[in-house]
Amino acid sequence: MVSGLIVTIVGMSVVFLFLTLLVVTTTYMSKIVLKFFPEQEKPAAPAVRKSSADAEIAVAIAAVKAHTKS
Amino acid sequence: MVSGLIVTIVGMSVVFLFLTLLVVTTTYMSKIVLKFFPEQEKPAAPAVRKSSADAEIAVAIAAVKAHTKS
Amino acid sequence: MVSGLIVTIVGMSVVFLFLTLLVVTTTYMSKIVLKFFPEQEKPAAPAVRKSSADAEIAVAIAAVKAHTKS
Amino acid sequence: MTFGQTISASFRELWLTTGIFGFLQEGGWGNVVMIVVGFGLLYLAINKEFEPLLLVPIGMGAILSNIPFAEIAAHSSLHGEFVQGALHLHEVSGGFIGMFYDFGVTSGLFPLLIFMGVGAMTDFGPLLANPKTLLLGASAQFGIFIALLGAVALGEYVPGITFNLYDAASIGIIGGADGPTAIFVASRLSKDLLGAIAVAAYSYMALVPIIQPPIMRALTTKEERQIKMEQLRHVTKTEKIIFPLSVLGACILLLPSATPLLGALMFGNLAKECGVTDRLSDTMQNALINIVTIMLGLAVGSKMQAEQFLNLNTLGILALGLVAFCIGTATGVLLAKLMNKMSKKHPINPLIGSAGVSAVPMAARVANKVGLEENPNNYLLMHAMGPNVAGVIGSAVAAGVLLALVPVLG
Amino acid sequence: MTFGQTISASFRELWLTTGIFGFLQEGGWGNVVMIVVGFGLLYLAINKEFEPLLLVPIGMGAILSNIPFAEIAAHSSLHGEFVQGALHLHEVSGGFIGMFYDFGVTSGLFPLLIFMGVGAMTDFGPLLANPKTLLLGASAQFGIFIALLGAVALGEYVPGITFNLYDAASIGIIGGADGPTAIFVASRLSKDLLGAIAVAAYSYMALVPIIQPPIMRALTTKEERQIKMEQLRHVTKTEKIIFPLSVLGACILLLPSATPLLGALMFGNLAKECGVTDRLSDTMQNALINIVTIMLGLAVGSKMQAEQFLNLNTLGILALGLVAFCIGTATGVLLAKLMNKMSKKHPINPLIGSAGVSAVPMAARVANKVGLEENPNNYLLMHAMGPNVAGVIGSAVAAGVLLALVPVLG
Amino acid sequence: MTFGQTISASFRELWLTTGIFGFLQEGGWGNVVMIVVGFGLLYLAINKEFEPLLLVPIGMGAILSNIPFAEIAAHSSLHGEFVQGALHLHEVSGGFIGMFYDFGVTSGLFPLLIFMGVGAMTDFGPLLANPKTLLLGASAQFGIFIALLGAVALGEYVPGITFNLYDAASIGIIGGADGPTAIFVASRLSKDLLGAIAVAAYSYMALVPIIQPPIMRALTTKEERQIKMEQLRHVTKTEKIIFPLSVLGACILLLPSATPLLGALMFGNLAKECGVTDRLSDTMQNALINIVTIMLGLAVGSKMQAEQFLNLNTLGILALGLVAFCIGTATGVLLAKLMNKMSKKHPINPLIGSAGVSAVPMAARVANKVGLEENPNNYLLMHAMGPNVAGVIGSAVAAGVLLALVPVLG
Ligand code: NA
Ligand code: NA
Ligand code: NA
Repeated sequence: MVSGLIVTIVGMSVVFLFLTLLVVTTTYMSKIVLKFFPEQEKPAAPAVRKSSADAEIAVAIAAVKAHTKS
Repeated sequence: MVSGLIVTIVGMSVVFLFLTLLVVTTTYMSKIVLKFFPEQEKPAAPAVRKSSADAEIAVAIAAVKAHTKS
Repeated sequence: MVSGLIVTIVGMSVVFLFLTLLVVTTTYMSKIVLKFFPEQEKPAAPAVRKSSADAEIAVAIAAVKAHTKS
Repeated sequence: MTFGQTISASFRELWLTTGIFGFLQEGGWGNVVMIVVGFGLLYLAINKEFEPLLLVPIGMGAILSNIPFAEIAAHSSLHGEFVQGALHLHEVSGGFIGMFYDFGVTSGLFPLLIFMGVGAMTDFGPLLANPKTLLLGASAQFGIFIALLGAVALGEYVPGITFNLYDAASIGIIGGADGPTAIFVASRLSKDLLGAIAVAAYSYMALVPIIQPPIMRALTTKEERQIKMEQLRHVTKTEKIIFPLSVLGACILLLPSATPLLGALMFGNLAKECGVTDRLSDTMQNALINIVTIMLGLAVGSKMQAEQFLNLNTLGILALGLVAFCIGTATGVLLAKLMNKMSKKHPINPLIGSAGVSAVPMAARVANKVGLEENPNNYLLMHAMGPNVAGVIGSAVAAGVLLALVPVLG
Repeated sequence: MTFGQTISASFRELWLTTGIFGFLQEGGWGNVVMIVVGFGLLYLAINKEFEPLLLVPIGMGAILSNIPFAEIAAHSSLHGEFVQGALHLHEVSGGFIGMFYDFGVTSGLFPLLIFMGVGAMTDFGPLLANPKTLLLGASAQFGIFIALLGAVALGEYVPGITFNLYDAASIGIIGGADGPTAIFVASRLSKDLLGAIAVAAYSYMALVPIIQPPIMRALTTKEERQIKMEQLRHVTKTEKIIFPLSVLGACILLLPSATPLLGALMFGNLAKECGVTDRLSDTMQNALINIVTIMLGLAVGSKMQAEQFLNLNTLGILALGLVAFCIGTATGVLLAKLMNKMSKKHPINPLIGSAGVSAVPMAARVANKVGLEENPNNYLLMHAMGPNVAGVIGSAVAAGVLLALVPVLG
Repeated sequence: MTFGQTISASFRELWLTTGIFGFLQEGGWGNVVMIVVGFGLLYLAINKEFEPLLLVPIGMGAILSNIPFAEIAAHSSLHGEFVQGALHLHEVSGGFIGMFYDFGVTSGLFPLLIFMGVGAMTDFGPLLANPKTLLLGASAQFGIFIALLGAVALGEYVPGITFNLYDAASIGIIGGADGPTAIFVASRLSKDLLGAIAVAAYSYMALVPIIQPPIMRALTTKEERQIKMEQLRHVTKTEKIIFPLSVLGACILLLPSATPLLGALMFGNLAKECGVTDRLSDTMQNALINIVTIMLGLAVGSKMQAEQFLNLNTLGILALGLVAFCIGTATGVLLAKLMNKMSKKHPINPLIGSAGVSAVPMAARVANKVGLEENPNNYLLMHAMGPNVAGVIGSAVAAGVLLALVPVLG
């Protein structure tokens, strides 16, 4: 019973400490990011292109196919 | 050779008994279902929505995205 | 050091021999194929149908569904 | 023996392998009960749509594993020659569900792969827009520890219930409302209870729309439920990339025992958010998580074997799991009320506190629905997603503490 | 040695690792033959489109496993330290196809996962609309047992052929016209014949359009082939959900030895029909079954190793497999004729009896095609799907009987 | 102890499990460094898009594996009872990344599955249209052997560097510019260096656009870079089907030690080209390769553990890997120049020689880009794809020689 109580007290303390720490770090992280790395006006471009390697493979293959089929 | 014959006789008997049993149970199952759980007139709705959890996730994410991007 | 040199000499020789052999066989293979198995004028058909088993399953299922839903 | 006698002897041999004969042996009734329970889970999953993605495989696992003589959940055996420093394999035997259990569950692998997929499906945006809601995800973990205390008490004072601290911790984690976390912790601390714990965790997650609303209404006033929250700000891609890394960093520094869970979650999330590994993120969210869900569900169901399941302990687990859910919901709501009272500038609708138990995204939807009942224009869904995903982090942290502390104290 | 001598010594060493050198050693000609057979399978799969999804991996497995010195099909070894109650792994070695075989085939895992996917692809609707066709799926299993008898006879009376009852049962199951069932049974009863049995099963399944029509025509009159069947009734979703569960229930009560196969099949089917686990059903039908098909095909091909394959037994298996297919087709058609005579109210076109051998959906298409030849407006496809999927159940039941009975009698 | 004392004792126990405490222990600084390196790899992968599909999992693997006390990369252990000829499993333990490493990397399985997927994504058409370019794929392998010589020299003459012939071969293969080949060879010959070798291989592959152009420009004249090549002829489907089989055939006859790699590659390619196994080819290219990429990346990253990584050897590997890349690029270009001089009829732009190092398709794109700088109408991409895929074959052949020869000589 005693060890159960200990786990409870220590456990909830750690949970709250840890998540409070995350609140603080996340808040500061966001501030820093928004200040120093504000999002560009047009973030559409990176959303369109998928993983670069894929894209390149696709390009290469498409080019090759287009050619060999002509 | 004898054991082969035994396996054959016992085996085909069981196969026919089992599938005959299935004929009977399936026939009765269908009768009961058609009598007590007839299909509703418009079963289109359930066909459209996929697994509910998925749908909810999709809704939630879509809502969030729609918002955070605005 | 000596074994390193040996590996290098033997290794590069084999790489060149092997790929030279491939140049030769590939060239002849292509010549034979182009002579005896020239591509038909309309190779579009096989590109459309996917793996035949799939297609058959799809056909069968579609037919069944079309029917049972009517 | 004549030929006719041999034939009838063969039929008798066959009769000795039937399920009916098996059920009539000692303990066979337990298998019947568990098979019925398995069919019951299928009914709930399919007809009531209670977490079907998990309960269909779990129910099927329970059915298949309780079939007499079929040995579908038999442990794996590796057959071969033992020589100095090696086992040369000839053959692997065992039931197919038993193999999933041995290689995927006892090792902790499957819950972690699920968490990877969950990470790849999670959007931490609402949490980043309102980081305070992390605290709601902390508060809702009270349910875990209250249930743990209850389990210790039951184990000490109720005859027929045998929970020790390891078991109590595994039972408590049901209150985390997070299936993979519960399975991961139970597989580490209390394997024998795994089946009952997993079933309780997923059942109550499925019952969230029934369990939570009365508690939410009882603890809040009409005015509180009508509170309108400020629109969430836009969150940049950079923040979304840095967040999983910073959570992982904090976890490395302070709580390594939670890093398998949070590491897998944040790896999946990073793969999704970084924008250059869409192939991997797509696979984590689809093929990989689905394959593992099938195997994990069957394996968890296979732990619903009569001898291990049909006893007072299981009843205790089901009761405590419900308690844990209710308390987690309540403490989530109560902290939200408190936060609302302390900071007047940014009003918080206390209903979103209930989403802190996790059960993503069901709990957030419930908060939204209860809110709409009072004010049809007050959409809380996005606001509730913050505490909802915070609850996942919160229960992983709680799991980390339990994994670190229980072996020392127990 | 001078440097030049060392160089040429190295080339000599390299020569000792070439395939040409390997083929010239004792028994090396067998590897050459099997590699040629492997290329032959690829030719049939690609050019003739004989079950390419299986024969391409099987052919490639046969080729790769017969390469001298490459050890691609070598059994796995687990290297590490043995301590009290545990093996601490350092390393796993073995050929990659050998690993697939050890972990996926000897354990029975891969055929069951395939069956899960097959279940998720199967529509039992036509069977439910006309349950009598289940009997056609029973009748077509005569092929299994006649071939079994033939194998016992060959084993007793033909020198050089060594079939015992275990082998005979595994050979007979080729007549089930169902690849995974054949592999599952052979991996349980007669591992050494696995390669030949799997190859025979898939080859004859691929040859269904050639093997069946003459038999079908010989056993039916023109009038019978022109019989038009009533349109199948609509089957409700509820029936489709209950059917897999009721088959599983019957199998639990009467034939637990068939529950791994039928349980996997019906789990997959339930996941498809229940409508709330589409994610899982999609994965079973695609990523999972494809991955397993690749690995299973390679592993089956790896059993086509010269020593085990190039003998009279293989010839016997190929001959008996063909016999089993022909007899199964014939008995399916004959029972359909009988049923047609007995019930005048609901006419049955005897051609659909041939679909009872399984080989889904090829056999149903063949029935359809032969029917169209006589009456261009008589589409039998849907009617033939009933016996076709019944044949899958029928051969799983036959497999269950064999798995239960042969170890007792053999 | 009072209750308060017990509580603070528990906090102290928890402190002993924190990462901070772990980092302060002996050798803990090394873990810090490697975690920072891991974050650095994530930065390069995400911000600079250096091979993100591999470097994100590798970076995450490096981070997770260096967390104190978390044991995420711990080797697997199989727990159970040893009886005559069998190990009856009860439990599998170990870190989840450790399991990927044990079962997928030490066995060589994962790189082969990746190669299967690469094969299913590769179009050998440009190579078939111009088979001479195979020689460029041979020439670019000089980098492998020069680096091997360098590694042997470093191992002999530089104190603190301990490379033997096995290590040297594994290091040299970095010059093959082919991740799975490098991992396969290193896992066979030199497991301890696996992490550094894989990281070097993928890093330099990512740096191809930076490393290659200066070398290409230095070795060619402006006129050479402007050479326009003839349009590639159309390649028939039959040629594309026969090509993988003929490469495999040659490899079987002459170099069985390369057949695991080339067999997997050509199996994947055949599945793609044969046109009747699209299901399998789709899965190889997507679900299967992605799942394996995730697991392989994490497992490779887990070999970046402080003790094994932070030493002079790693520096040597990074330096030699760069040398290998540069030399491979140079020898590729030089042979292309030579070929251009010898055959006036079919002009060859020497820039495409650089693509012979593999690094598909990046190196081909680089050749294309450098060509466009001189002549904006000269598209070399398709021409460079020939040597590019030839480079994959070339390094697999070189790997085969090393695997056959090094154990004899080392
Ligand atoms: Na939670
Ligand atoms: Na059958
Ligand atoms: Na290369």
